[in-house]
Amino acid sequence: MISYIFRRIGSGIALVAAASFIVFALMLANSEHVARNILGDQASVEQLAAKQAELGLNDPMILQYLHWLLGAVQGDLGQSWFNAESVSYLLATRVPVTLSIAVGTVIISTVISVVVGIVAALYRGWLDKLLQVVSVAGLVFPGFWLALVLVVKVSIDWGLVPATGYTPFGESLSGWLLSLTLPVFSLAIGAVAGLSQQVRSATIAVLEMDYVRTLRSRGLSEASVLFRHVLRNAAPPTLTVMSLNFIALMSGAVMIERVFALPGLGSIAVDATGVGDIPIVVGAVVISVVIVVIVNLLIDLINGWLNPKVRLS
Amino acid sequence: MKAPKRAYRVLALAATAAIFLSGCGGANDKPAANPSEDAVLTLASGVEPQSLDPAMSREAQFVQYFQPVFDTLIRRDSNGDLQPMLATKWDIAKDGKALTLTLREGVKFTDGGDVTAEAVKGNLDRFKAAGGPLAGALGAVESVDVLDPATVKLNLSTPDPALPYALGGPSGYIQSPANFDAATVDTQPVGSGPYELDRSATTPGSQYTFVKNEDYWDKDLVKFAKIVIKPIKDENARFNAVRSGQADGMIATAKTVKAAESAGVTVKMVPGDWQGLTLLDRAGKLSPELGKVEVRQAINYAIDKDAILKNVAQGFGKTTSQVFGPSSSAFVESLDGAYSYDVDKAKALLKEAGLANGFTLKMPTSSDMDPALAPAIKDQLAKVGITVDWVDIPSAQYQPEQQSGTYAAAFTAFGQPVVAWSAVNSMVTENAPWNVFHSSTPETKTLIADVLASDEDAAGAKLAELNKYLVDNAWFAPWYRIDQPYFISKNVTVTVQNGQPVPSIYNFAPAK
Amino acid sequence: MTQALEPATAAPKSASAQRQGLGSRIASSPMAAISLGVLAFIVLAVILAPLLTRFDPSVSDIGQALLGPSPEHWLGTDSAGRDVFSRIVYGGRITLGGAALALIVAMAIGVTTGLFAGYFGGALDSSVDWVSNLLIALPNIMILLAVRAAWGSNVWLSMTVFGVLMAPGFHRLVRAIVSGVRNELYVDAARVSGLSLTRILGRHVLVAIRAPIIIYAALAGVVVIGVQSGLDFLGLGDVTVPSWGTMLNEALVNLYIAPGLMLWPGIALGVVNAALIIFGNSLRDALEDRPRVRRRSTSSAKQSAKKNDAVTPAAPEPAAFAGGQSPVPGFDEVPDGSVLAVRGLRVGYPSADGIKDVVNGVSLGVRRGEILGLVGESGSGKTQTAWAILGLLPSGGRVTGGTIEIAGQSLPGLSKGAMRSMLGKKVAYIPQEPMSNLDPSFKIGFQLVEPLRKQLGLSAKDAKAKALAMLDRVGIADPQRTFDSYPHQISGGMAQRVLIAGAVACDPDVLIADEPTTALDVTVQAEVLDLLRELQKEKDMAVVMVTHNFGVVADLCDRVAVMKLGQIVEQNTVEVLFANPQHPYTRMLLEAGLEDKTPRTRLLRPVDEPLQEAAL
Amino acid sequence: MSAPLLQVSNLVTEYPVKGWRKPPVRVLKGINLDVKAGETVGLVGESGSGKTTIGRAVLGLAPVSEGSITFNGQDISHLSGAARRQVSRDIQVVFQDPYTSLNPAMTIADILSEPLIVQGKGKAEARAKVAGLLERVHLPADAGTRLPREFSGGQRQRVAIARALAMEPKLIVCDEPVSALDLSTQARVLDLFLEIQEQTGVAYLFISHDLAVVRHLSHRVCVLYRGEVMEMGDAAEVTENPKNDYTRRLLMASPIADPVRQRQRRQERLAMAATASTA
Repeated sequence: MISYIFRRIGSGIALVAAASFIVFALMLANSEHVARNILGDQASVEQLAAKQAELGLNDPMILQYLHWLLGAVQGDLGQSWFNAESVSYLLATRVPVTLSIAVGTVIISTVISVVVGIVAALYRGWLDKLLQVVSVAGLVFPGFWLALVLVVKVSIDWGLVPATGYTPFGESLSGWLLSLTLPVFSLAIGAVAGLSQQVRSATIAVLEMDYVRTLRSRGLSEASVLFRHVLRNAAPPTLTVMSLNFIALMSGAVMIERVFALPGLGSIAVDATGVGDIPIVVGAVVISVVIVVIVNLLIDLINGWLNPKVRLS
Repeated sequence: MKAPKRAYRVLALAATAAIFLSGCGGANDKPAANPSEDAVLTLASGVEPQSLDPAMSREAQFVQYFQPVFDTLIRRDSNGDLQPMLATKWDIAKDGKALTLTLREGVKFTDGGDVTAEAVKGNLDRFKAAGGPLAGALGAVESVDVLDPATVKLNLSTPDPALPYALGGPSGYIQSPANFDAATVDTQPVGSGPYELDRSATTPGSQYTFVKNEDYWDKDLVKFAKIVIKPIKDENARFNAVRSGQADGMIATAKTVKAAESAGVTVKMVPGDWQGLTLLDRAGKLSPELGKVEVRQAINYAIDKDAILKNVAQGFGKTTSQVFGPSSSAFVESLDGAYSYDVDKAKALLKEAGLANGFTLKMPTSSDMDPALAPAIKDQLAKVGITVDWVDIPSAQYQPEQQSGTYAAAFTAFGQPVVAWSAVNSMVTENAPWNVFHSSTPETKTLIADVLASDEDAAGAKLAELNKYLVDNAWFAPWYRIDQPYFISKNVTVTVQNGQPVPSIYNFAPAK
Repeated sequence: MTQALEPATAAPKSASAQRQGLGSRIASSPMAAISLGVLAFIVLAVILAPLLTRFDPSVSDIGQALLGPSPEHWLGTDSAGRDVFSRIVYGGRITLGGAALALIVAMAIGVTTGLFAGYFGGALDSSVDWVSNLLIALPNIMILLAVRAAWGSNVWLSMTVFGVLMAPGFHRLVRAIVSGVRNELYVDAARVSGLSLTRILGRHVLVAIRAPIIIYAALAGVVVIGVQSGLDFLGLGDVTVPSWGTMLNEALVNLYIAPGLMLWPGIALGVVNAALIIFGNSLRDALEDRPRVRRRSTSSAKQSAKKNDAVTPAAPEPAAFAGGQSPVPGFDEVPDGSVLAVRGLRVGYPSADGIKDVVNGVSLGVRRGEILGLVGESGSGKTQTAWAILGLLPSGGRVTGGTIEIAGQSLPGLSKGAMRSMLGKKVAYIPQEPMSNLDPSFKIGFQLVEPLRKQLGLSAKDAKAKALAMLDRVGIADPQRTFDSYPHQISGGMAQRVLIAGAVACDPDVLIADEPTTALDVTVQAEVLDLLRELQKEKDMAVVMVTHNFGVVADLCDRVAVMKLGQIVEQNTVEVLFANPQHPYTRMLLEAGLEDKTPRTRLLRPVDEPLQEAAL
Repeated sequence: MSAPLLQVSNLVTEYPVKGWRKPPVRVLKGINLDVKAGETVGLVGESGSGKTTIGRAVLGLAPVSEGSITFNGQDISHLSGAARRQVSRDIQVVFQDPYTSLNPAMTIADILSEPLIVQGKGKAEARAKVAGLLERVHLPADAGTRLPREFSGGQRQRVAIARALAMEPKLIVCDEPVSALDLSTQARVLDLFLEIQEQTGVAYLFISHDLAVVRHLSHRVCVLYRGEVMEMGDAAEVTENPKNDYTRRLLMASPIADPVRQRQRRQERLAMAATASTA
């Protein structure tokens, strides 16, 4: 078990190194305007050259990467080129936002999907069809479109929740919840569509298992069969979808972040990629890969716990 | 939408349960007890500062992040006229090669230090040496002398008519010299301004909080207990913030004005950018066709400015053919109409230039441009025989690409500085950053020299002459000056700032 | 953009589910056919754009901006005075073409690597897996933007890159199926036939993954379109080409002066997305929801044919003797004092032509201390009868007639709760295949204790003691160890003992044993039969023993009923029936046995043979 | 006496176990057996005895770790690629599970003609041969146009037999070919095996867990237990008077379809078990 975790962490570190190198190389492929972007349109040619040299952009690519790597292994992700803050600090302010959205979306969509999926699996028939139609509808409307509509109705017309911005958890619990409500909801609708189908399929598959009949033959209540046995066995594939949803949200929520002006990882990464803030981009990639590796490891451990047959030795 | 509103709310409340109850009272329905005592000004900004170090600061929208903390040497009032601030008096030497500032006495930095001539010199020297975005603003300053604790003298290598105005902006921000070498110089600014940055309530990229400086020397400039600035890049999100009462002010575009008015948001207008094409390669280095004055004039005639003004700028603006604004001394009213939409004339001019069959012009475009602009320009230039080849540039690279010498012409939007020289220095002089191909003619050289040699009054005439020359020779193809909208909520009042797209901090006041 | 795709969602349960041509499967699902038709129509319209539109999508006339729909501009004009209809049609070329490109790239890479990694496994598999983990972990949007920053805005380039980023999805899907198919016997058969590797991969393996790939591609298409138009919408695409995303971006800029611009590109995206999703879902449903012939693992193949009647009946094995002979008198006798009495039982399943009965008026009865054998071949309805007695018919199936009485309690019409309280206590069940009848996720002890607490109301401690005692009683050497084991940690014979312990734990009056020894080795079978005999004596239970094995009947049963096509054709005591079978079917079954036959001689008269089986 | 058609000598098969330095699992522990031309050798044993592995090793589907397999004088233990494909002309297989041994997506005709085409027969020739094959296994000629799912288990097994016959092999490995079939169907398929052997003189390596089936079909029988040969000899001898304890246990454990004799057998078995446990 311990050695398995260590092996996974080792492989995760290799992933981070490879990912950071790929992104570094991509970003350096067009770094000619970085100095101009930093100094603005009024800067002189000399100023630009000085800046270029200062950032080390004249060094060979591999040297720049190694320089970054040297810092990174010591826990120093460097300094943003476009912001006076350290990369670690900037990302540290962003990660809670993105995690709040991603975790919130995953939780909400999972709760809804489990209910919807199980109801559909149990009752089939027209109810099943209806739920399928609803879940298809959830995918038809892009999340950002939904968000645009929701913000006008719910925030502006009805004034129920804030229209923009993020309130940190530490500042106000209710503020935090309120600021997440709409973004999470607009993301969750799309996620529910896919996930509820998954739960439905998995539940149907488990319900058809022989052992379910045998458990029922022992007089177990339907609730016990469903919530203890069926759910647990249907969980692993569902968890995998959840983790993929989560991974997608690490940078994929950027449109929603834009609509709600949420200072998340996605929007800082998009902005940084645009202007060429390499330390931020690479840092953001490192953070999200690390989170992905951790999430995958957790999911695998949970799956192992749920399914003793694949339990890792 | 009116009748069922209540029903919606009830339904929504019932459906969304208790968590909303605690947070329901927004900023909008809470009347401020005593506006001047604990009023909060919340601004939604379209930009985010890279650093709070004055040496790294920029003009325009960025000033709102610096003005709370830093006093400038000279203050630009809302008309753009210069008023005393840290400097009570400024004198320009007869030959224009020196500027002497007399400093206000008894002003203290928030860290307790005094604002002295030494401190001012330190700031000016540092600003020039740091190589920040606007280091060029002090390009003419050769050295700074401290004449006495309250007097500094700036020695110039060449006259700089824009210098006093510049000292009302970033190059005039004075921070505490104790902060020069601090590790936190970028993040924890220390000045003598009306507010101080509250770092604990500040998150880069999301919120900057400034609290009142209790000991500020000019109580009239401190109208709020707190100023919060939120960088929100997306205009819709900014608009939503203002509409829902989460922000009191925002920069906007013409296309949102109607919606703002119907949402009960106050719309203010200030003369803004001139927009149009900059014919960068008037020397014909990259595109020989643009080297011909007839071609550049043809481009000026070919664009239906009224149609674009109406559709893109929603009619908020005025068509023009010159790059200088009405408040600058170079402005010549008659030049606004120098080129009117005339396809035949444009065709004739092209024929004259030997380009009856037209030519192809490669220009950059990006998503920052209004989506209607590129097709409209392509369409209108096509009508006179010029084929536009648009190259999509990621928006962050758009401006650097324009300045990189890859394109002979580009769509541009430039501010119209109150001081004409600033525009000249930015676009016309041989090494101006926006004179990408370093175009220069004997006429421009002479006129520029004349401007610098003249005193303030005479310079105006020379600048107008230069303006006329640029229009006649079609260095640019301006279409119109826009009116820049700024939205404010009911909680505040504001006076727009001439020559600046967003109002200065001093211009805001709590609504009575 | 935030949709993640999981191969498992799209993949059918097994490759062997694919027993039908792809085309016919699509045709058989109206939803799939309609959505495919809509997609084809849109693709055709987009390809034929120049014929359908009168305007160049990028030629503008700013004087004609934001016009409403008119005979000239069917959908009006946009903010630059361009014709919205032609932009929609031409925009489809970019949006759909880009999506198609990404999918093709993703498929080309993912299917190839999945095919080889799945087939060969080993180091190739693990290295490809590492790369695919890398691609999954990379934040897609950032990579696309970095590529755009590095090489400029180009929808084809970015969609190619996105295709690479999406390849792991296809890789995993294909790999999972192929590594399953690799072990399919027909692939082994192909290898033995001397087929080359490429031929095996191309003809046998690829065919199995075709439908899942199409389903996955349809859903992946939605994601690609979402990402592409999302990026365009944010202004992160190429603004010089018309796409539905750039149209949305334009609409966003003009949100407050011309909100209607959102409409058409929104509808176009919605229709395509809906068509893709519905196509994918209905194709998947067509794969999953068909009456399924269960897939068997190699080890459990022995009982596979018998299992056929455990499922909604497929075509039953044609009886060797044509029906028509009436049942032997006494076939429907229910002995007096039967603790289980079934009279005229009918079980039906919905089919295309209404309810189809698979059990057709079965009557039987068992007294306390008696064992009734219920014998028949696959499709005879014996298992359906057993399940009907337990009230545990699979979904769709129901009792359509007749009565069931257990210990004086009449079952059909009993409430669910009352039925549940009967189960385990009055009537219990021993299933056929031990391994698949234990929940793999729970320890054996838990699975025994749970019903004891529920049905007997025992405390946790008492229930555990009782469970351990039961394990000991069924002959398990180390009860505590088995109690603490997971099902996969014990042997099949042991698992069957556990299931027997579970069934008799609450001292039921009636025990329904559905082929309890079929999956076991013959030596284990003998032991389990011994155990059943002892327990039956000890607890004085009435037992219904469902089996196809006359040897088992002879060993264990007091009476025997022979079932054929949902009916009992003959019923008698074992001694009489074996000595003097009356019904031709019974005789045929006994004759087909190998006992007392001269080795290496024909078992059946050859004359009538081809005729019967040829009747497909 | 002529050399046997198939000679398995000291066959050992091991599978690697996942994990660092774990010893491999030894599934076959030195198997010796032979099959003569035209002969049926029955392999009987319970699950885990290794009987299927022997068949797969002969077919080249399982690794030969030690020992050798000789066919027709040629060592085929480690053939691969083209050489193996050459041998496949002579060694064919009928698998256990009629539901998964036929590719569900191919028509019967395609399934049957595929190996022929691979071996270089023309399309028309292959098609013609398919009709003959179907006839030989007593399936109607129009069966070729259908898909496997349209057939019952017994019919599919006939198709599988036809496929094996297509190559006119000298040896067919029959891996539990009737264990998934109903009793009556099993009887017909067993008859078919016999009939084909009479007609073609093919040899069978017949693998089954059912002693009765093996006895009925085989000339000689080989009893396996945990990867080792317990007993090998004449079919009647081994199945009626087993010398080996395990074989005897196996024999006694399988119930007879006759209540009276089965009661006897049960008594004997219980008595035997009692002596075994006291011994």
